[in-house]
Amino acid sequence: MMPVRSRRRQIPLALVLGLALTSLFVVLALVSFIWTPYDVTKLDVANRMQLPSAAHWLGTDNIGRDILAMIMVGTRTSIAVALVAVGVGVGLGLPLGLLAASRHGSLLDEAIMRSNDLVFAFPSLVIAILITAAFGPSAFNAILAIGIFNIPVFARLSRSAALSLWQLDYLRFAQTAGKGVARISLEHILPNILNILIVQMTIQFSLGILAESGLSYIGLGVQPPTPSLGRMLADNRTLTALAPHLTLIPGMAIVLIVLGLNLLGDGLRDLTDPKLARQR
Amino acid sequence: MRRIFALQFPTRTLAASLMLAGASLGMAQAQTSATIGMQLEPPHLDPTAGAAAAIDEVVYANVFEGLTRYRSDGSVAPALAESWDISDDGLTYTFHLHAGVTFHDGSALNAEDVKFSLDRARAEDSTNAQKALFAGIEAVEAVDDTTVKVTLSAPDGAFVTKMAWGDAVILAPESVEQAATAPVGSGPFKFDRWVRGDRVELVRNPDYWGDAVALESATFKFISDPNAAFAAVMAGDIDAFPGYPAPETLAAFEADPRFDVVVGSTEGETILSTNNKAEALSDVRVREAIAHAINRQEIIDGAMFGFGTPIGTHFAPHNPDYVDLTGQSNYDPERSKELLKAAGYENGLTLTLKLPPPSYARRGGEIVAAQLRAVGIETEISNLEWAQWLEQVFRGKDFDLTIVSHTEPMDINIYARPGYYFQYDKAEFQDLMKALDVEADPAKRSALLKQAQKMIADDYVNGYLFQLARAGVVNAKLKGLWQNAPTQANDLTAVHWQ
Amino acid sequence: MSLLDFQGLEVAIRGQTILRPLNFQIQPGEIYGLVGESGSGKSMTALAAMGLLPNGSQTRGKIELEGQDLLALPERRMRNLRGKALGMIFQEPMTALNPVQPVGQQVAETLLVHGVSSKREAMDRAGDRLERVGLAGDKTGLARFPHELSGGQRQRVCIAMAIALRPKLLIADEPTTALDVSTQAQILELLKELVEDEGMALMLITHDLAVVAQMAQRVAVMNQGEIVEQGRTEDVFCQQSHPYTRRLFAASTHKPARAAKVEERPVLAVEGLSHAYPKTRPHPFAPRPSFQAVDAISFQLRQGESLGLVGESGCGKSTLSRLILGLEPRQQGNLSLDDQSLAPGEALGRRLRRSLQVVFQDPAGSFNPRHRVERIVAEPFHLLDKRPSDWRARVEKALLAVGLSAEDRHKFPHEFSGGQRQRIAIARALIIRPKIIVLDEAVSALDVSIRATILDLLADLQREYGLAYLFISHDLSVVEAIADRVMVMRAGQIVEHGPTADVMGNPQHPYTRALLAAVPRIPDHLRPPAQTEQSS
Amino acid sequence: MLAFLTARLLTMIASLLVASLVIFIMLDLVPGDPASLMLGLNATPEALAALREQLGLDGPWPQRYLAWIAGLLRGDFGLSYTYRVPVSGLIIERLAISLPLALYALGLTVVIAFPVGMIAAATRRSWGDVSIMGLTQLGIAMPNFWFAIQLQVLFALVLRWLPAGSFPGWQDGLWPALTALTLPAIALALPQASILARVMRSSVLETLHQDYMRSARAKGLSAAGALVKHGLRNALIPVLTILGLQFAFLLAGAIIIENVFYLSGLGNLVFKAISQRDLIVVRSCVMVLVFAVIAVNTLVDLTYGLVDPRLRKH
Repeated sequence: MMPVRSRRRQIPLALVLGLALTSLFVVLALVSFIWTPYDVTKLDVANRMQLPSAAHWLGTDNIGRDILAMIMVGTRTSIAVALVAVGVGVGLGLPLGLLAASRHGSLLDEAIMRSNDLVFAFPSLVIAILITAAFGPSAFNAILAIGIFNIPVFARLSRSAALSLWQLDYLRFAQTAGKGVARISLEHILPNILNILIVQMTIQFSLGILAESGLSYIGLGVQPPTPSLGRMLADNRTLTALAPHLTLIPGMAIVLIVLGLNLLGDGLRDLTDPKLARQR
Repeated sequence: MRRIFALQFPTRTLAASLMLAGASLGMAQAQTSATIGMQLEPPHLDPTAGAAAAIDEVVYANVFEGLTRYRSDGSVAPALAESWDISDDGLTYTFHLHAGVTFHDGSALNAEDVKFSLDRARAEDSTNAQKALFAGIEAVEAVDDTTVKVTLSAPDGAFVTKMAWGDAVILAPESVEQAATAPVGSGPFKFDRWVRGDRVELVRNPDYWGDAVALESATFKFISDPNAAFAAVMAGDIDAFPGYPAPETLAAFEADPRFDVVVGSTEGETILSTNNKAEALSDVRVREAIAHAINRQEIIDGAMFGFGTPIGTHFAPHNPDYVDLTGQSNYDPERSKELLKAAGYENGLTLTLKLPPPSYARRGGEIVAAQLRAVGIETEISNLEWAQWLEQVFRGKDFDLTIVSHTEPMDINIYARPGYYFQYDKAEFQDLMKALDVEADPAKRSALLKQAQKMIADDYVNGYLFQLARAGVVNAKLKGLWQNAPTQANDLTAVHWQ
Repeated sequence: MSLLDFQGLEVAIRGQTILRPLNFQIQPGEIYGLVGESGSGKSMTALAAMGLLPNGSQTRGKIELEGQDLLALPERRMRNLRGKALGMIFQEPMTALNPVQPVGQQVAETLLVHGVSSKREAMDRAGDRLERVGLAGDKTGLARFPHELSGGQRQRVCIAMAIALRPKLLIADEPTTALDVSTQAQILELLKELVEDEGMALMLITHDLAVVAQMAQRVAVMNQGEIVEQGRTEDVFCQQSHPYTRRLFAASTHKPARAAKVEERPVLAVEGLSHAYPKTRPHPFAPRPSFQAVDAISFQLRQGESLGLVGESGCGKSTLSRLILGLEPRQQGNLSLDDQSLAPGEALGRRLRRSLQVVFQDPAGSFNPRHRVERIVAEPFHLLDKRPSDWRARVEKALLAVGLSAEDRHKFPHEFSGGQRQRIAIARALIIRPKIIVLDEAVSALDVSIRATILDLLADLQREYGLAYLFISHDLSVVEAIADRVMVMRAGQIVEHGPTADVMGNPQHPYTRALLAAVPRIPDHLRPPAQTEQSS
Repeated sequence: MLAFLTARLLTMIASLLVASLVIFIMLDLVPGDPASLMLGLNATPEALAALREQLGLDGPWPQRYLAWIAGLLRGDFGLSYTYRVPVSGLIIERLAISLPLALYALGLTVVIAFPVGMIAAATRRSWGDVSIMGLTQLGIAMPNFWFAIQLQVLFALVLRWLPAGSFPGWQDGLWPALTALTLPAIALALPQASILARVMRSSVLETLHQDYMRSARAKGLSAAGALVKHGLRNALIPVLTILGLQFAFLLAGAIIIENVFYLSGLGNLVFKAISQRDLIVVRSCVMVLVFAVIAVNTLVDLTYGLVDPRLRKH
């Protein structure tokens, strides 16, 4: 005899954990607008590389800045960069994908998809380095470099999702009701692909945070004095063996944010797509 | 919070295990070769066709030799030229070369090669990065195989020193084409191979004309990432890292008996370069305000972890003619604020601060920015690569402030060039330098140099931060490397294992 | 002793009862029909016998195979019986085969799993079995992949797989539902032959009474997890002692009472309509070949009339419907709608579209799941210049007209059953009072009892509003029930066209004749006297 | 099949042409003069002009583009501005490190991801599955360079099991070369393996629900037998796509990892070349990387044909 399972729809554990972690960091980032334990630009060379203490909860970095304050503001920076980069990807990729799907099989569709493939074929990190080499390292260029590679992701995703919807009868009906392609895309397709878009957005968002940290690590991301989690790693990387907390703390912060977002994405997918939830 | 204290343990265990491992590592070492770490890889190996310090750091005194050479204390000694005579009017230098010197390919090095090298460097289409060194030469004549006569257009007290530069080494006309990729020189080491991006290998030149060297072979290994440099030295992959890029980790090496930490001076005056033609900065009060806003010791501690000597003018402190002017621009934020107020900037001032890649600039820049902010000057920092820095700052003069180390020796004369990137244009100073150029009397030269130092300090041309220290980590058993860096070189001629 | 004996079988999945105590026996060599509508539990019964119930199922009672209780067997021993003593084939031949393995191997695997022969021998026997089910059993036949076969051929492979070891019982779960009628007839014939030749028993699960009538010696009627009636086929069919059985019978032979007035004036006329699809090039520089999906079709649809269009899958009927609906630009041929003629390529304007609406097959895919019924039904108002101010009242009225309540307009489509959803679709098509409704397989996905009510509704609406229907279906019996005239389509062409009674009663074209012959019917001797009267 | 091959090949060539144009134009827009970088702070304008001419930096761009393409077709990638040696030699030298590293990491990825993904799928919703999936989430969330530094400190500096970096070359034998690449390969592979294991798991789960799995069970196969004999090959199709993308990523994306372990791979070459404005090297390297990605994608497409007979026809 097999055990009987309850039929109650469970809220995925991943969702709860992901939401908790994500909101923790979002709150940290938001609080940093009005309060940080210390001014992030305040140096205190005499008290540098301190271990966590009552005065500095997470210690101080190699030029004596408060690590907690830097984590708070750095989280804010990382989130902002990743958010805008995802925005760029969705803002351009989604319309392109919808357009391609609505003209499925046309030359336009082909052109959009081929250019997507082409962007995918370029090594993203190299292009990011080139962009910053051309225009100088800055938050804006980091966003640009990360955002460009988000465009084909969303274009492809929204195209394939929209294509499968275009097979459905209610879209055919909308056409017989005299509605144009643009209107159908907005009224019928967009709301129905929103859930997978949101899931992909959380994934790209977390990838954006990782990418920003990577770019900042090689000095091409957000510029000082604005703290970013990646630059904290870069600034203190030589001290990994000597004062491990200097890189462990920002490193763990990145891991936790990305983990939170990935879990959130997974949880959302399970919640919005019961078919997948059963399999997972 | 408790948890994070536990993170400290790896540090202690690390130090302990490193000590244990040290002994066995020393045993395994092949005692006739040495691996020297360098942060930057040379783009090519022809010192007469490029400015990159890394070229000289590999080939100077090892592969290539000039008529004269620097010694580690900064003095100039004979090299290929055994001796030289100077005519009374100071215009004609007659160099007497060592007899029997051969290039690595076996061909003889004679006066014709010297003439060729000097003529090539000063030719119209020369790509020599320091062409100015040769500007004063009017003619070069090979008198016989071992005698070269150089005629100058005007007396030049520093001519023998100029010939000691890496840019003035002697090459043979038949091998000059390959100097960039497979250099053929006359030095104690022969070029063996270059694994690009990784290392250059040299082997002993058995036919060397001078004193034989102890090392049979030497490898220069290029590691740009400071963290990787740390790991490589710690792991014993590198025997010596003379220009060690991570001063913050030197404490760990000092505590470890396997290593010696060598701190010497360099010719690198690290300055907060100021665009003297920029709107606000053309006002000497603003420049003085900046000077007083800077806490040099904090920068040295914060950016260089204590390695560096404060300077108050553009001159190396180890030079006998150095004048300590640091007191004139002491840390005095209150004075800064007054000066700014007087200049009309009591409500603040925003300046750009463009930083090239080295850590003294990047880290120092953050600290300088914080110090300036404390007196009411906001800075917009942008980190630039060297290429961008050259484009925007050096050539484009599109900057307010930048931090850079001027590593050429005795380069105070750059203040006499009105078109130089910091755009200091003062006739008196230019006259001073002209006088210096033609002055051969050491006492008078010294007086002129001191006057020049004071003049630029009085004008607060740039913010003078510190003399770049040359901190190196060396295997405790490896001896004979230079402590100081009067010129950019890793002279291996005296290096040996204990 | 019976071959398979269900003794009080009960199944619950995650606490929900699926099967109530079932008791029935299958004798060796007989064909036993299990008939019922969707959700009646007939597939679960089969899976229970195979020991393949989904995870989380609880069983009670016994299923004895020659006296051995299958439910009590450990999985290892059960595995030995599957494929060897019990074979099973499923409804979807398109997906029931591994797409990446040649069919020969898949058949041979049944033999190999049970270790009854070497690899070589297994392939030989797989060839024999494939030949036995009517497929080439030679080397090329064995090496073919499922995608190279038609649906009917794939079902034959499935059968070959199931009978490779000559099981004592073959369970066939809706084996022909996904197939065209002519293929269905062949597969049923094959199954019948196999039972006779191999001496095995067949448990035939189907929703189609006519199929059972033709095939089974004994039959059980299932409803909501229960067997409501069982016995010899003649007894069950003729006596119909249980009310559910009677309802099922009535529905499956139901003909709606139709009394619409057919006017002479055509509301839709099609003249020489043709359409070709491009195919992929055989090589990059070759000219692009094309496939003629619709080939010079002409017909007229008059006001108040029901015109049936029948054809098997791939005959071009859905392309035709797309062309008429303006979902695909017309390449050739004129379309005139409401006395206005449109040249090829000319699009239907909003005004013309008002007279033409559509109801599709899939009740699940017909609605935007995020819209409420109110918004769904109101969508065709887009064709008017402005949404009428009393649009809510009109939506309510349309819902009432199709037998739903006014309150239903606040619900979402997933809150309705399949039949109710089809009513919503009809309400939506009705709302702007079109002249024509295209019913594209509109009742094909529905159970017979629901289908009957929808057909009645359609007939009522036609009478009330004077609608013209273009009724597209693969199912001859449905078309027969509702259409005044019928067109038979094959390979893009109309092969026969005429009044329904003429075409059905006296088919001229050989294809029509073959088609009619293949449709399973309940023989007259299996009909109760009362029912014969009722249907005439 | 032949038609399919030629079509794929033509698409590939067209993509490469477009890519080359994009690369060329993009790099032409990058400011920074290699000549002035090489000659430094005190260079005279004449010296700069002389060097610029020597390097072939003058002339209209279409002419330079065509010259470049013509060179590429002949296998002549030009001379590096800074190193003054043929670019092709530089790239080949670097590929001798990057390619083995990428393959090593890819091998590790597969070796870890396949069994882990399958075990997780087979035991889905068990504690084993949940913890495996949790770990893969962690693996994905870690910045790989940060992870690399931790690995380096632990295994090279503290435990001294493996070298901290550098690559001795292949001439000293396989073993030293492999040990040198082990830490970087692990650092590269772990996040990728985490991704692949998740794909593997969901792909296997997807096939578990297919009708043919039920058919297989009805034949008498056990659940595990059906999974291995029928599920795996079908599950492999999405996995292959990801694997192709990952190989391309590993080849080009190792820049930061190469920095940490001071390996002079292809990424390192590009990175340095960009900062030195050795654009001829950058151009060719990017072209090689794009070629690799497109070639791998084409290869993956062709492999589909092997795995999935449905695609063989077209």
